[in-house]
Amino acid sequence: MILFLIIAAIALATALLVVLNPNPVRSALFLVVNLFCIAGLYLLLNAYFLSAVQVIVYTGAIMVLFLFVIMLLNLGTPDRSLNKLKAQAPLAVLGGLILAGTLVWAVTKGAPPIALPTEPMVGLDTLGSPQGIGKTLYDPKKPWLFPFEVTSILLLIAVIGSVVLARRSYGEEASKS
Amino acid sequence: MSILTLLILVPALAALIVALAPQGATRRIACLGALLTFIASALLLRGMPGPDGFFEDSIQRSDWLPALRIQFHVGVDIVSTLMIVLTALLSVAAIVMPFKISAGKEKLYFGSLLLLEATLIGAFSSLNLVLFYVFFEACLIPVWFLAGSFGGEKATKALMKFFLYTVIGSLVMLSSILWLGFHFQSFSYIDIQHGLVKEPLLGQLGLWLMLGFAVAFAVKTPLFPFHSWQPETYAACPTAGVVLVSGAMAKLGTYGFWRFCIVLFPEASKQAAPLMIGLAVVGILYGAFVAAMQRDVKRLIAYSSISHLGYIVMGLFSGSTPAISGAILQMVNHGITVGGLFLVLGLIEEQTGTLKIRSLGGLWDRVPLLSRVFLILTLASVGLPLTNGFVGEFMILLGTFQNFPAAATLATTGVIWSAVYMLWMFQRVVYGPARSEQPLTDLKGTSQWVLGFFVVLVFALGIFPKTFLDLISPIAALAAPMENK
Amino acid sequence: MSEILESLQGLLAPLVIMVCGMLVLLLDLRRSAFAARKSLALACHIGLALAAIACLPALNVASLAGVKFPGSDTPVTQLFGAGMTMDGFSALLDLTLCLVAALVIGMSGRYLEDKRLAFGEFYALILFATSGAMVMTSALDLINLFVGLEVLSVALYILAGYARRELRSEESAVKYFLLGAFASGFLLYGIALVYGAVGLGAQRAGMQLVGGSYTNVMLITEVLRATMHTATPLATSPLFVVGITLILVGLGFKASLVPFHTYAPDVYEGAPAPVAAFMSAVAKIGAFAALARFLQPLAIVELQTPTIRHIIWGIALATMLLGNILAIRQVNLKRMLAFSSVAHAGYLLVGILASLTLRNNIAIDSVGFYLLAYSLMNVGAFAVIVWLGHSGEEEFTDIRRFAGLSKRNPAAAATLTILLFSLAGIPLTAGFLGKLYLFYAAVGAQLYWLAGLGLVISVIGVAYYLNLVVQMYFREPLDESNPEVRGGVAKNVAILCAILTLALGVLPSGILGPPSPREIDGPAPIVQPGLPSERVGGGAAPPGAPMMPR
Amino acid sequence: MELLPWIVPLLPLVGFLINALIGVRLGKPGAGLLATAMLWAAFACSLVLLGQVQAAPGKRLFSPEFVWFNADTLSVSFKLSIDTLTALMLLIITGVGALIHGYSMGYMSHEKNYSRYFAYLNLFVFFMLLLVMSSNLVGMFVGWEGVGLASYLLIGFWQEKKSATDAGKKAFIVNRIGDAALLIALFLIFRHFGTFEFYGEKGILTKAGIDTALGNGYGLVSTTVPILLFIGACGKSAQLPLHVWLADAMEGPTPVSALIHAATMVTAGVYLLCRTHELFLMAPGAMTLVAIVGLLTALVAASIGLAQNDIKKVLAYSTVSQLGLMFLACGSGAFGVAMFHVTTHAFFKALLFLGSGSVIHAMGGEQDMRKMGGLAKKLPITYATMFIGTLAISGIPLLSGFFSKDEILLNAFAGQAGNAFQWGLALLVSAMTAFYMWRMMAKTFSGEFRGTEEQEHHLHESPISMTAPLGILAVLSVFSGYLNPAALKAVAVDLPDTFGHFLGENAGESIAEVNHNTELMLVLASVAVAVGFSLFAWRKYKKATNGELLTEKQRQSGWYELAYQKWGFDELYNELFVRPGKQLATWLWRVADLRGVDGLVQGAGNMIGSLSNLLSRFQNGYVRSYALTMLVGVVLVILTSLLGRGR
Amino acid sequence: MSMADVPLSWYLILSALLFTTGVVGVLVKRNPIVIFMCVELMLNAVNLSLVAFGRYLGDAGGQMLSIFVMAVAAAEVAVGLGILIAIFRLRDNINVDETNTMRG
Repeated sequence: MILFLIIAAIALATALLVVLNPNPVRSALFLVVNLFCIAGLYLLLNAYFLSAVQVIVYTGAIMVLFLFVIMLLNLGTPDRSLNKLKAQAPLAVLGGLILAGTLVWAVTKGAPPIALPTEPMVGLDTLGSPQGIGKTLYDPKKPWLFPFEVTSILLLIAVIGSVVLARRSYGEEASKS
Repeated sequence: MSILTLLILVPALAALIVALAPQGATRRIACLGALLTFIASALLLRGMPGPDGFFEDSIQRSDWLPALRIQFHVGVDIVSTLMIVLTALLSVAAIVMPFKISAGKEKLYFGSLLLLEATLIGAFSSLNLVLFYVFFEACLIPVWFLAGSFGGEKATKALMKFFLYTVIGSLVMLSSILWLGFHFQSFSYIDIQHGLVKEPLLGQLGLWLMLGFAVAFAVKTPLFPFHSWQPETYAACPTAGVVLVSGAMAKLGTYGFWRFCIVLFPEASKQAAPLMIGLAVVGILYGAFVAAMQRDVKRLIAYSSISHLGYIVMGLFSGSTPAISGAILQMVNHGITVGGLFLVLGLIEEQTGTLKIRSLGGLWDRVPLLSRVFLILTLASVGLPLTNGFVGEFMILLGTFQNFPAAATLATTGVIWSAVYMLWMFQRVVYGPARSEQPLTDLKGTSQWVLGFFVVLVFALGIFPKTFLDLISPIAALAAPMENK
Repeated sequence: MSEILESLQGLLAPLVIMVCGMLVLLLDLRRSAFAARKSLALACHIGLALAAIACLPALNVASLAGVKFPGSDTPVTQLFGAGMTMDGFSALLDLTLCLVAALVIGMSGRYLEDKRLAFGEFYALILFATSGAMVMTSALDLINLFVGLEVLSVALYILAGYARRELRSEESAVKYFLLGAFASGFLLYGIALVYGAVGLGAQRAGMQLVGGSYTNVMLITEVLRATMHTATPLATSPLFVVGITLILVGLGFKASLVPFHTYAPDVYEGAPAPVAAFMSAVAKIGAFAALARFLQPLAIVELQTPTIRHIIWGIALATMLLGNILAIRQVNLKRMLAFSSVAHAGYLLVGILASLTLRNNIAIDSVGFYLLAYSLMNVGAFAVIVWLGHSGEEEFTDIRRFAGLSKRNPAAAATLTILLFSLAGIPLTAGFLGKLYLFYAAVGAQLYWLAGLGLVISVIGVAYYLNLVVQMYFREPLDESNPEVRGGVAKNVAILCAILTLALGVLPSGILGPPSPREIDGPAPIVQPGLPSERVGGGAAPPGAPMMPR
Repeated sequence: MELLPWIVPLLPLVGFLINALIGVRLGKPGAGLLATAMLWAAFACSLVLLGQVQAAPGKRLFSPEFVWFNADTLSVSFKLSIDTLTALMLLIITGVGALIHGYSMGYMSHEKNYSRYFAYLNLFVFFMLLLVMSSNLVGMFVGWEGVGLASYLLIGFWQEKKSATDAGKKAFIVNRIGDAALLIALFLIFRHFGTFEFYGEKGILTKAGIDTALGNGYGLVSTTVPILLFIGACGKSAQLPLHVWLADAMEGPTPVSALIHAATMVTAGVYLLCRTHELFLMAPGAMTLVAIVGLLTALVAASIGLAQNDIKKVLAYSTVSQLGLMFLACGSGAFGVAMFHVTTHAFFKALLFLGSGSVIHAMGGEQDMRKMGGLAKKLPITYATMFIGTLAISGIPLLSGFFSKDEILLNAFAGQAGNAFQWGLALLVSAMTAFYMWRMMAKTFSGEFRGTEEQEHHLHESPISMTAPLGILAVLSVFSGYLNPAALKAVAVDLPDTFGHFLGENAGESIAEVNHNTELMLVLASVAVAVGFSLFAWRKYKKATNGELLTEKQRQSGWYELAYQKWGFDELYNELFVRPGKQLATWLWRVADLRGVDGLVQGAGNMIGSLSNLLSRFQNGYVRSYALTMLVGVVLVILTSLLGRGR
Repeated sequence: MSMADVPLSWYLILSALLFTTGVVGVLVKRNPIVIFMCVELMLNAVNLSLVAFGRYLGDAGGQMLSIFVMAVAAAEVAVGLGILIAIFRLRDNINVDETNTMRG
């Protein structure tokens, strides 16, 4: 309980900081913290495998990639003078507040207090364990197999994409003939 | 395959051939196509009307769009037959008439005329509401291209207006069509007619559906407040095109009023009669007045036909059999008169290079025949007895007077105004001293024969209208329910 | 294992295309420029043809079995654990997708060469995107919908920015990407909420999941019906309502519905013409297929969730209006087509809305037909742009440059005119029949006002399409030069599209199939009380429904 | 031989067709001869018909009918019915017509459009015959419109002259005003009578018909209908306020004026009233209206006639005023008398017009009397005949005019709704008539010539083809009066009223009866006035060598000016109708149409255009504001869905 | 178990708030990379509620979905950053407030 509250607090705080502070690098770092917190919450929810993945993929890979690009393009803090849309921020906050209110109301009203299904604390085939994940993933009665395959295509596309977009001297080679 | 299908296909194919044929041959091909169609259309008149007035042998019904139960369903009764024959006749006249066409535009010119003929015949003969809509709208395109490519850049704005205006109207009609089609699970005119006889749509619903149709036709006719596209479009069109547009396409509006408003929704038509007749009367006087002040003969005739078509609409909605027969007869008459007038104007324009009233005059002795024909047609459109103009107008006014005396009285004063603007125009255009010295050539050869035929028709219809009325009257009696006012 | 094999052959089309895509990549490795292009294109075409053939058998499966659930008697083909299906609707759309892809690949060849862009990856991406859209068309489970959508979108992001030397192209890519990711965020949140809501609902109704998942459309329908008359019906649970709405938003972005359309004009204008053509058609097909399927559950509980229906009503109207009105002032053909595509999305949404009321397939069929017609005319129009473009200079999109085209290049003028008339919905073209079909369904669903307004609004459309025709036929040319340079395949593509448009418009019987059943009008009645209890018993669950009594 | 009635009108029609189609080939005298021959043939047939009518049962015979058009209850057919009234008109039309045709051959001999002229003339006669012979109102209306057309064509015969074409147009349009009223009358009649036929089963003019009509509520409109008919008559017969066209109509060739605008067409109105007198007798109100209008017209026209200098204008206005007297007679119920005056007037007015024609012919087209004078010696025959005509018209005893006019005066005094006042005014009219006629004679024939040299040199008596008709007409205008010499009763010479007897029922018998002394008084009075004023004018003007009585200064005086300016009717109408009408029309076109009706259409388009520009502001190309738009959309959508979710 | 009585709704609220934060971030930030990070924030919020739901329903679906979300996110990042680099190559600035050559 307390644990949850603490983590939640940190998560919110970091999230806000990501938005609030002007410097991209700092935002990135705050995001990392935030992601860690979420990984922690996963643990609280018995999603061990997932929290591991969270840490490895997100914090490990994605965020590093972010930082890399930021450094590569060495983006500093954009100067205020360039801000062409003055009314943007207040409107955004307003809209955000309304949205938040609505969502919170919806989830509180919609989610009745229900008891947690009891299950062994740490077992081999609990939902959260790698085995559990694997079993469900390949269960032919379940729909997960197909999207899993399709995701491979998605990643392939991503590879092609980054190659096509980021490789410097591509066109020249293409047009020799 | 019904003869109607031929009537639609022949001009369409002719148009196609024209498009592909070498420049030189176009006129001959077009004439051939038009003449064939005319002869074939004349055969329609032999048709034997069935119980609901449609000629059995003309009906053809074959699937077109089964998913929506839309069929290629054509068939004619005497009214549509008359309209088709009129269309074919005017097309022949417009195509055979030896107008000079600016080089390189022959294909477009003859092609559009033939396409227009095909689509008009299609519209007059369709018995499927969607099919009707298709032709009703398709006939815009040739007119549009015709006017656009001859009217030049300045006309484009007017054309846009013309097209959009008509399309708005027909889309409103389309919503009515869709409702009917869904309600009766069929788009066939005959089915819907029977359905409506079984369970008439009374009250607001029927009224709205009827008005949905009425809007489209009011624009096409055009009825008073919906006319502002017309004069400019006429002005932009090459005169031969106007022959068809005003002579035949405008009739699509009045024909539609008859076929889809009066016959399908007798009750609603009765409810709406005061409105429609009111508009018609305003149009009659308004058109006449505005016509009087025009400086261009083409526009003058354009406004005058607003006035004349007003009479027809008034008669159709008056709900008395004489008026309705008169109106149907008058559709033919107006087609012939105004068609002939525009042919004459075309010749004059070709001779003098203008239709500005100010710069015309002194034609009487220089082109005697042409002027005489012009005079006869003018008198016909003034509605002089023994010309075709009179009988229809008289029956319309007489019939309308029985149900709507005030309106008829106002409309009757129209005979004064028509005399005013037509005779004034004629005096300024034909009489007086010659404005210019360039030599003019009078009617001869083809043009002589064509116009001669028109003159014969003017008197034939004026003296022996009975022949047609006997055919029409049983159909006109369809509107009998409105009789008991 | 066997069921997986069945599933595989049941869902051959997208798989064939994915494989084909990979092959193309491999072939591309031995890059010897020009020669390669032809062979690659050939490979793509073969692959697409095979996929198309693979769709054919499903064509005569009563369309939308599984969506028109309950109502249609034909059982649902469930593949991959009820995650996917294959029926007439998806088959028709898959065919359309193959056709579009083939056309785009055809027209893009010389374009890429002129712009000195690699075609191997291009073709592959086109194919992958197509497969993604196919996944969307036959997804029964939200997860598949999501993954398919991402495959499609990510590929499109890349394609939009494919012309790497042009700022516009990159700019459009950035906009498309950022907003796309933003939108998919909403979509995901919606999926999450629906997942939770359905799960809770199922538990309350005392159902237990053995197959499928809580994001399966059939299951959602089941639960909706089961809880319909309980104290807390799913249909009104805030979680579910918000969830569905957010899904609507996410798909609405891809379908470029107002107010989620804003990216469309910029992206279309910036992206290379063939890509613009591709995305205008494919993204719409995918999105509307998904909308058609995943809004269906609402059909059975319409009285309990009327607002969603009102929202769709409003969005449809706004989309038709805004799209048409904004298109008027455009001087850039691509941009104009973009706005017009927004407007067309509005018309399509009318069909979707009608499908929530009508008991038979008319509405859904109309949507399918309209998507086909729309893809043809739009792709054709873009093909004309490609056809007329000079190499070196920028694309031939400024409307003023079309002045007097009829004299300089009659063929192009005529082709474009036919396509424009079709877009405007002038009779004897596919566009007209499509509109007729849609609005017929709408009237059948008693959406009189929407239908009437839509018809009248479409007049604005006529205005700007015709304006272009006026330019080509009635205006004097700025210069006498005949703009045709690239021509080649693009030319044939454009002409082919025009011909198909006319053919569909004049003799549509082939595609539109047999008359639909007669008893159709009126909204679908709500399921009788008492039914749910049986459902809970589960005995009456239809064949293949992933339910079992506890 | 029952086709005979049809032959009468068809003869001139045939003449018209031949002349119209191949007239040019017939050449100069040919065309004219043909036309004239047709008329004489028609005259002969008419005589035969006359005999048949006398013999026929009920003094009326019908031609076979030809159904023109029909729709359920409505059936209109061409059918001729001849009774004595018709027969009389037939004789006048064909007889006088034939004479004038003959005359024209001489008069128009130098005209290049010779055949067209005779074609028109025949056409006119055809329609005029149709008008008087038709057995129903529609057929009559056809003739009615037809003669209007013919007069339009003939007035504008010299189409190079704008004044001529203007006059033609004016005539047609003014007539059309009457025609419109007539049409409405027709509709009303059909509404209540259910037929257009005059006689036969339920005919309009039959007792049975009128009774059924009264059954259908004809009572409500029993006054309206006659008034409408009368308005129609006003148009045709140039009565106030529609008289303005007749004077201008003098632009046409003089024989035309004689035939159409004096002898026949203009009397169609009177014919209409007599034909439908049954309806009029039912409406006393209408009768008084007719009487008043007739009297006023007579006065006004006569007064105008006093001051005109154009010889044809004088005759034109005298025609108008004479017609006025005829309507006065109708109004006072003496339809027979009116017809009697129609007859006599046809003779002497035709005579006078032809005479003036021969004068103008001699003067080489000059019509202004101030340029004439002393022509008596040069044109003896013309002079003699016109002298007789003038005697007749000014009511000198024992000539035709005397008898007919006397009858009218009598009825004005003692007829239905007649009184001394009416009589007095009528007497005044005849006084003025006598005056201006003799003024004309004097100015034209006496004194010495005031024209140019070569005019004088050119003067000559007209050819026989022109003088012969003059002679015949002169004879007629002397003796036609003895058809009804009622006036002689005053001096106890009682000759039979052949005329009234002849017409019988067809012109409602209502000859006023007064005691012998009063009658004598009245006759004497009118004789005195006629003779007195004639002599007065004649001697005055004989003395005035310059042909003028009044000095310039006197001519400025109001009354003369008023009369000279024709009471300013034309100007008034211009101010009242023509100019405002043109303004209205221009306004309708320029403002109402182009700005109003069309403006709305254009406005709608522009509105959408500006809306488009406005909305495009939001399409500002910034990712973040696009995202904002999306967010707004999301919020709206979610809120609505939550708020509106059922239950 | 101490966390046993943490109601489901708390997780949902937390994720809702995180999600909104992300949304607002997208709207107010001008650096596309940061904007994109905010999108990632949104996705994670979604994942959180998915897992929470799954846990309380005793259903594996939640975790499955979130796995796919991660995969997709990874793919998007790769492509997105690629695009940003490409545009940076064309002009040394990726400030979204300056990328509006196309509008209207």
